[in-house]
Amino acid sequence: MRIGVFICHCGSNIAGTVDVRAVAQAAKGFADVVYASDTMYACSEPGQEGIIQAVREHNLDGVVVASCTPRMHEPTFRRTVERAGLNRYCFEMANIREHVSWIGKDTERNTIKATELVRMAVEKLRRNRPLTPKRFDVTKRVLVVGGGVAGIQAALDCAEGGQEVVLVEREQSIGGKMAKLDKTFPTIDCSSCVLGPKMVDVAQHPKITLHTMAEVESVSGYVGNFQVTIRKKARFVDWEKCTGCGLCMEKCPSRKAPDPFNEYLCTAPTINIPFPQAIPKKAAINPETCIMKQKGKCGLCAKICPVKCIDFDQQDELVTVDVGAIVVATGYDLFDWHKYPQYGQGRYPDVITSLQYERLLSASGPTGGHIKRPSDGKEPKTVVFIQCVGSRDRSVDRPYCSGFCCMYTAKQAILTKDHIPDSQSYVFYMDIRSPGKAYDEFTRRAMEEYGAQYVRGRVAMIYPKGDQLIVRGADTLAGTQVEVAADLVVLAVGVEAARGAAVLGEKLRVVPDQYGFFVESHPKLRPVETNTAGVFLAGACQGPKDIPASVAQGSAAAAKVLALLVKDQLESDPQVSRVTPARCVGCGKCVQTCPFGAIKLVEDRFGNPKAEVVETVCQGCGICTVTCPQGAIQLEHFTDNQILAEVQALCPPRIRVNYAS
Amino acid sequence: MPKVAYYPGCSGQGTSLEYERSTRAVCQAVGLELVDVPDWSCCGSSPAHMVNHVLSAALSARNLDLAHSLGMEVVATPCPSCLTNLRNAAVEMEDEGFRSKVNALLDRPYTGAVDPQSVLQVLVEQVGVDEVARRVTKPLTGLRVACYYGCIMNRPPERMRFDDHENPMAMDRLMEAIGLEVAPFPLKVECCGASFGVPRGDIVMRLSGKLLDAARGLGVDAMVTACPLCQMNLDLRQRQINAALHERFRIPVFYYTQLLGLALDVPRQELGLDRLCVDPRLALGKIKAPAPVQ
Amino acid sequence: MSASDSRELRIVGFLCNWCSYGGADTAGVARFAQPTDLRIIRVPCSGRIDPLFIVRALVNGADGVLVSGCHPRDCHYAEGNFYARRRLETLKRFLDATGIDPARFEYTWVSASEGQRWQHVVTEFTRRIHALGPAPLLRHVSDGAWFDAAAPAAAGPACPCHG
Amino acid sequence: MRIYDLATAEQDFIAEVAARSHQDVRTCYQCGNCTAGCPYTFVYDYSVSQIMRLIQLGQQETVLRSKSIWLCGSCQSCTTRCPNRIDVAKIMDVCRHMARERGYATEREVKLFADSFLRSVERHGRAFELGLMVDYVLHSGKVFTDLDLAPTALARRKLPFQPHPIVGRDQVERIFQRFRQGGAHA
Amino acid sequence: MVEALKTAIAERLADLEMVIGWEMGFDALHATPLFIREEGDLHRLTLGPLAVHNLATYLPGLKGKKVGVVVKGCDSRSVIQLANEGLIKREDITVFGLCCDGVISHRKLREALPADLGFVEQATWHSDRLQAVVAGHAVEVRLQDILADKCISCRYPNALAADVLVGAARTPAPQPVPCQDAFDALPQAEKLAFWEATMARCIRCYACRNACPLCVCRDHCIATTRDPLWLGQENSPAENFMFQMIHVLHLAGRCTECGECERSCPVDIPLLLLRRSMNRVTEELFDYQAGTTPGQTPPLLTFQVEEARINERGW
Repeated sequence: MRIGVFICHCGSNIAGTVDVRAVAQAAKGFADVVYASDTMYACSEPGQEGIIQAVREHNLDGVVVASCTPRMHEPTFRRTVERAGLNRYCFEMANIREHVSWIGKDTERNTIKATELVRMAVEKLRRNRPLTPKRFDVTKRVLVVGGGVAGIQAALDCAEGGQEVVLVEREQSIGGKMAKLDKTFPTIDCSSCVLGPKMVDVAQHPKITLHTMAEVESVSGYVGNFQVTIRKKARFVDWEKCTGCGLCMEKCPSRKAPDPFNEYLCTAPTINIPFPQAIPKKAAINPETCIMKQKGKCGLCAKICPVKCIDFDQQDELVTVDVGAIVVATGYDLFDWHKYPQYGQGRYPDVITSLQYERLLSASGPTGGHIKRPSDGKEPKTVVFIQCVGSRDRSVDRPYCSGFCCMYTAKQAILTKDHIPDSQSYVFYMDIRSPGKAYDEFTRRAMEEYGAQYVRGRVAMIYPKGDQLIVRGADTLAGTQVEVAADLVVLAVGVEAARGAAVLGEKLRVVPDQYGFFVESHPKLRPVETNTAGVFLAGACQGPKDIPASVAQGSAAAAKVLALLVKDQLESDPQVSRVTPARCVGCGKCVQTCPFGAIKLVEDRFGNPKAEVVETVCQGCGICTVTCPQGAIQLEHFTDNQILAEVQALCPPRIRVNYAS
Repeated sequence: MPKVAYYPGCSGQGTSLEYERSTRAVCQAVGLELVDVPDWSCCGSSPAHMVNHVLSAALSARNLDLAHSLGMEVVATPCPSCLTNLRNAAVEMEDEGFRSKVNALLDRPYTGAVDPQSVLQVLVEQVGVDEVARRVTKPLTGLRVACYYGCIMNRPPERMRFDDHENPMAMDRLMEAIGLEVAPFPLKVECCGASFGVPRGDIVMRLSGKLLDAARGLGVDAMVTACPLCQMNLDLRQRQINAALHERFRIPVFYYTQLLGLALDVPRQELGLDRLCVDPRLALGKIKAPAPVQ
Repeated sequence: MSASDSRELRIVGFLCNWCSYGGADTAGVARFAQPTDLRIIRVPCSGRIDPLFIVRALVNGADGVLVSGCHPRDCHYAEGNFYARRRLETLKRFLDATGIDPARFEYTWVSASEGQRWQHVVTEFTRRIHALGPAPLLRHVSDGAWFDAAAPAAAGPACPCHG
Repeated sequence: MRIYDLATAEQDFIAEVAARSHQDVRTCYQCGNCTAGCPYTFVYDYSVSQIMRLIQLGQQETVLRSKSIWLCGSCQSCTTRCPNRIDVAKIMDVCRHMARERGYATEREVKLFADSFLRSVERHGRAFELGLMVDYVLHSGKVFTDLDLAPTALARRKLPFQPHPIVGRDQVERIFQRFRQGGAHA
Repeated sequence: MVEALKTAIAERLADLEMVIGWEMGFDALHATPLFIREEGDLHRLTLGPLAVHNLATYLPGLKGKKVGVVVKGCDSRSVIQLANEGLIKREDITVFGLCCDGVISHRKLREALPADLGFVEQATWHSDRLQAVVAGHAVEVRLQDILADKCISCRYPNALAADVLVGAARTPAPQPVPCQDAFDALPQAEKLAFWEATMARCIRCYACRNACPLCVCRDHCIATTRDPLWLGQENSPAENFMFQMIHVLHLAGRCTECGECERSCPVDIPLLLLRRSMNRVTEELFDYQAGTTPGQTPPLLTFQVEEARINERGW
């Protein structure tokens, strides 16, 4: 082989603590290396041109670049060597930035380490084989999981882009958290007026198939060819027939069903449509509180239903769809504030969450848009808002900022004044985080125009006195303790990963971070991609996000999907397993362990069983390679010989006698 | 029959003698054997840990060592201040470096791992509320009380590992078990002013005054405590508080063991009800069962 | 830290591409200082790690071998780390019979977001290996002989009589 | 008001507080939760969060001269509720130790009461309440302390006239002796 | 016992291409495999303490043919394991199982005799005693003194999953193996020194591999291939040791402890020390003994999401 080695300075990122020239000089002495140099920015246009030129001038057939992590620029340099006329797999990278220059300051040691990593890459490259990808057909359909505003946006954009969309929502209606909000910041426009038309578009779009009260049961396959099974939960109403007239709701005698849409502030009829703008506007029965389901008699809804759509025997239904791409938009949940015992843990009915307060503010809410406190229905005159409940708090394992609580608290303080002009709001905050267009101005208005009293400090305890709640906090700007007697306390609870996200993540092979939010492929450059090809993220499932950011991400994910599905065929990664039939004894161990069913046993012309890899199904994990004792199945680009070469490069066998023999 | 080592604490020899004696009587009545730590000495209380943590731990460790020599795994004390000191010493001495510094002050190094607990914890966890209820012969119905736990019995929670640290319920449950009506006292763990009574009486006036005020707001007949210092601040100093705040509080402050003793019908002389400064007879008169009025 | 005060020892890491290699990158991006002894070999999945790679490294004189993959249930390939866990645990417990100190080999799980954890793992493992000191070595073949034999094998198609 | 020159932050002081309390004072982000819960704030000259801030700024003199560190009742409410899991009460304790060692005693009576208490323990092995009150009155000169309580307390036999000396009195005494000889530095 | 076996084989021989058993070998102290193709071969069949070979070793090579095989308890586990791994078809095999009292170790026998085995002039078994004349000396050796190590620790004296079981079932009475205990007691560094010294005498003849019933790679054993190239050909302790690591790790969760590797080693390397150590690990981790349960999946070819016996390694 004729190998060229290029050591990147990365400005001073690498050159600052690695003697890159010395590394290049040492590389010249490595086996098969005929050219080595250092370059300021290997990934830049001149850097890449330099590589191409060197390939041509020195007739290179393999290239090693020592620079940043291959997770960043391996695809870049593979394209570079391809442009230079080489097979893109005749290329290796040594990570001398993230793994060397950025984690140690000792130049001498770093230089030795970088040199060894280059030697390792060269030894691996010497055993590389040119690889050619296979092509396969793409299923032109996309699955969107989650029907909140991000999922709705992604679904609509994909459908407008001409792709078929299957939208799956766990709740009875799409709309997500946004549907529960009264108004939105910083414009104070009506949330359902903004979202409602989009929800209707989803229902009416010919390219969108909507499944609500449904969850993803299982996922198999790979980019371009996923098979998804969806569980549609029994709703005990035939939605083909239901017209959403609501007659059943009026007559249902069991009216104590929990009402999650109203954040459990009130109860709902057992057969229910969660809110007037629900999409689909269809009724469903809660079997837990249904007299018919529990005691076997009643059936009043069935009797009065004008279209006879009640079906008490309905079962869960499994639907299977083939899709080429998946958008995950499962949103978030609220922090469970009961982890703060000092806020009463539910003993005080007038301590509520911000989302409950939204329902009190909303005209479609349980109080018809009049602020009435839960304990006695009185209109509160003094309302205390406490921010950062479950945000920026290590003691409850939520050290991150939830991002939008400052804004919605300001909005709620404004709306409180709007609803009750003689009220006074107090907002306990730690810092006001309002970086966004017209955001900070909005919080200023809450203070200046609407007279909300902002107090910088946390609240240590809430306790009842008479029919009020004493809120004891700090005003660190005044440098002391403050107390205020409140009629209502609203906790600006933080954001956490949606319950169930972990289970879905396992099914989709999308990794959650330590707090349960899904990890994007690259924090800056691939914000909506995941490390599983064909699976994209939108909205707060990736981290706390407000509405504009969620919508933007929904559109971004849709753009990625459309760019993928516009192709009729995709190339499969050729870094897959390959069988040497002569070495295979047909024991089937590889077949047994392959998680993807990518290996099958076929008979050779003598009738002997032999393993065979389905290249488009193989994901390249290499479990099979380790399973096969005779090494008959090898993962291309990570063969035994390549990894052994790296081991030997790092640990050259040394002669040393330790024991008298 | 459960059995623990017992550390009475200095105040039990003086200001809170009635707490100490009623504790012994109640434990005997519910079948909890207390084995006295022989020749125990002062744990150092707050003054010691205000001076130095090693000194404080050493004063406690001498007693832990004596309890260890009894072969006991748990040493129980009625006093939260003693509990805090003993427990801090026990936990911090898990660190080898700290342990050796402490042992350097002692005649005999402490090598045991005795777990200090409050008598309240032992009663709730080893005897059980149900068992206490089962043994009640004279339920105290008709009396409404507020249970006040004091600031350090459950805090910090990582250290004390007993009951809820903002809304403890152990005493509430015991008092309910003997027939009392227990009001939801919101300031269960607020500080009463601790040992500032002597050097800075004004602090105790204000803090204990707040507690009495909250209790009065709930319309209770009496307060119940588990701490000698709290009891002294609320009871003995109630007159001082009234004077300082221009108030007219008249709320008797019982040790929970005194009320347990009444319900379990232990001999009256063990309960020392006559040692309370705010006269409890009016409150006790409300008890509907044959009233144990003196 | 103490590990960098003495001379470097040879520590080989096998990291899965999706989680732990990413975690090491994250640690680098965050500039979490680490001892320099470790050299990382990137593999797609901890399920690709043949326990014999680890033995090969140890027999060749590595002073320590560290394997890290995705947390159980988080494997990019769904099951790779489950197989790896069985293989690696078996090796770790078996090592004692070979006379190689099992403490010289460790495996753990680090996700792509756990840069701090990776720093901790590297620092602690390096500290452990330095506490153990250089590994005793078996007598070995001469340097270079292996490469001379290996390179031609990879260059062309394999010999027909040996498949 | 006092103006602090940020450059004069005493790093040694910050380090000493951190080392003696085993707490990382840098993790305090001044949310004020300690102050919010502290029942003693009304007698403080600096609130707890301000003490924490002054430690972060290395203002040794201000911290150790403050009244607050002497008036902390160690009620643990700050420690219990700190979102950053800082044992604030322990830091207050450590500041008190340092103030005592350096001869500051801004709240003289608080210090004297502690001294009287410990003298009593050293002498008898246990705290002898009447004796320590007498000792405190003698040292502080505050003759009228709690005199109004005496009739009630004495009538209810709350203050025995005799101490309860223990057999191992000398063992306790030796703990104090070794401590004074510098047997423990923590 | 041997007569009953002969009858059983005779009954089934017509349906089988061959039955593999033992016959007396080149001298009175060695048996050798016997391939019975017709009834006329049957009179040569022998059993007893000299029938040391694990005849299951031949089975993978005869895959696809209907054959019978005579197995001791230990050998029967190899048959089960091979079938569990799909390396033979169980339905093709007729298993003639024995209830076994143990076989001899030729190494121990050699050590018990005053001269090398070549000087044996005469040898006869009297129940559990061997009387022999060696280089003119008459000697008597008790079977229990020259019993193979694997027989000392044997947990399965009666053949498992046999189609025909010959003899009365023996009660297992496993005893600790002294040399294993001695090895286990060595400090770690001495274990390494022990292997270095031991591996120095390995001549890399691969007899251990060839004799192993579960080493089915044969020509493709990665110890002798260039792609993949795992092993240098130099005969050094390190490379020899590496070869044994390949062997033992490839047998992890598979080895049935038949002892053929150790028996066949011309330089007496105590390979069972490694095998037993590995089997102990797989048993304690997975509650698994290779070749004892037909249909069982070997532990390294499967997993549990929550492993009952593996603690997650926290840092």
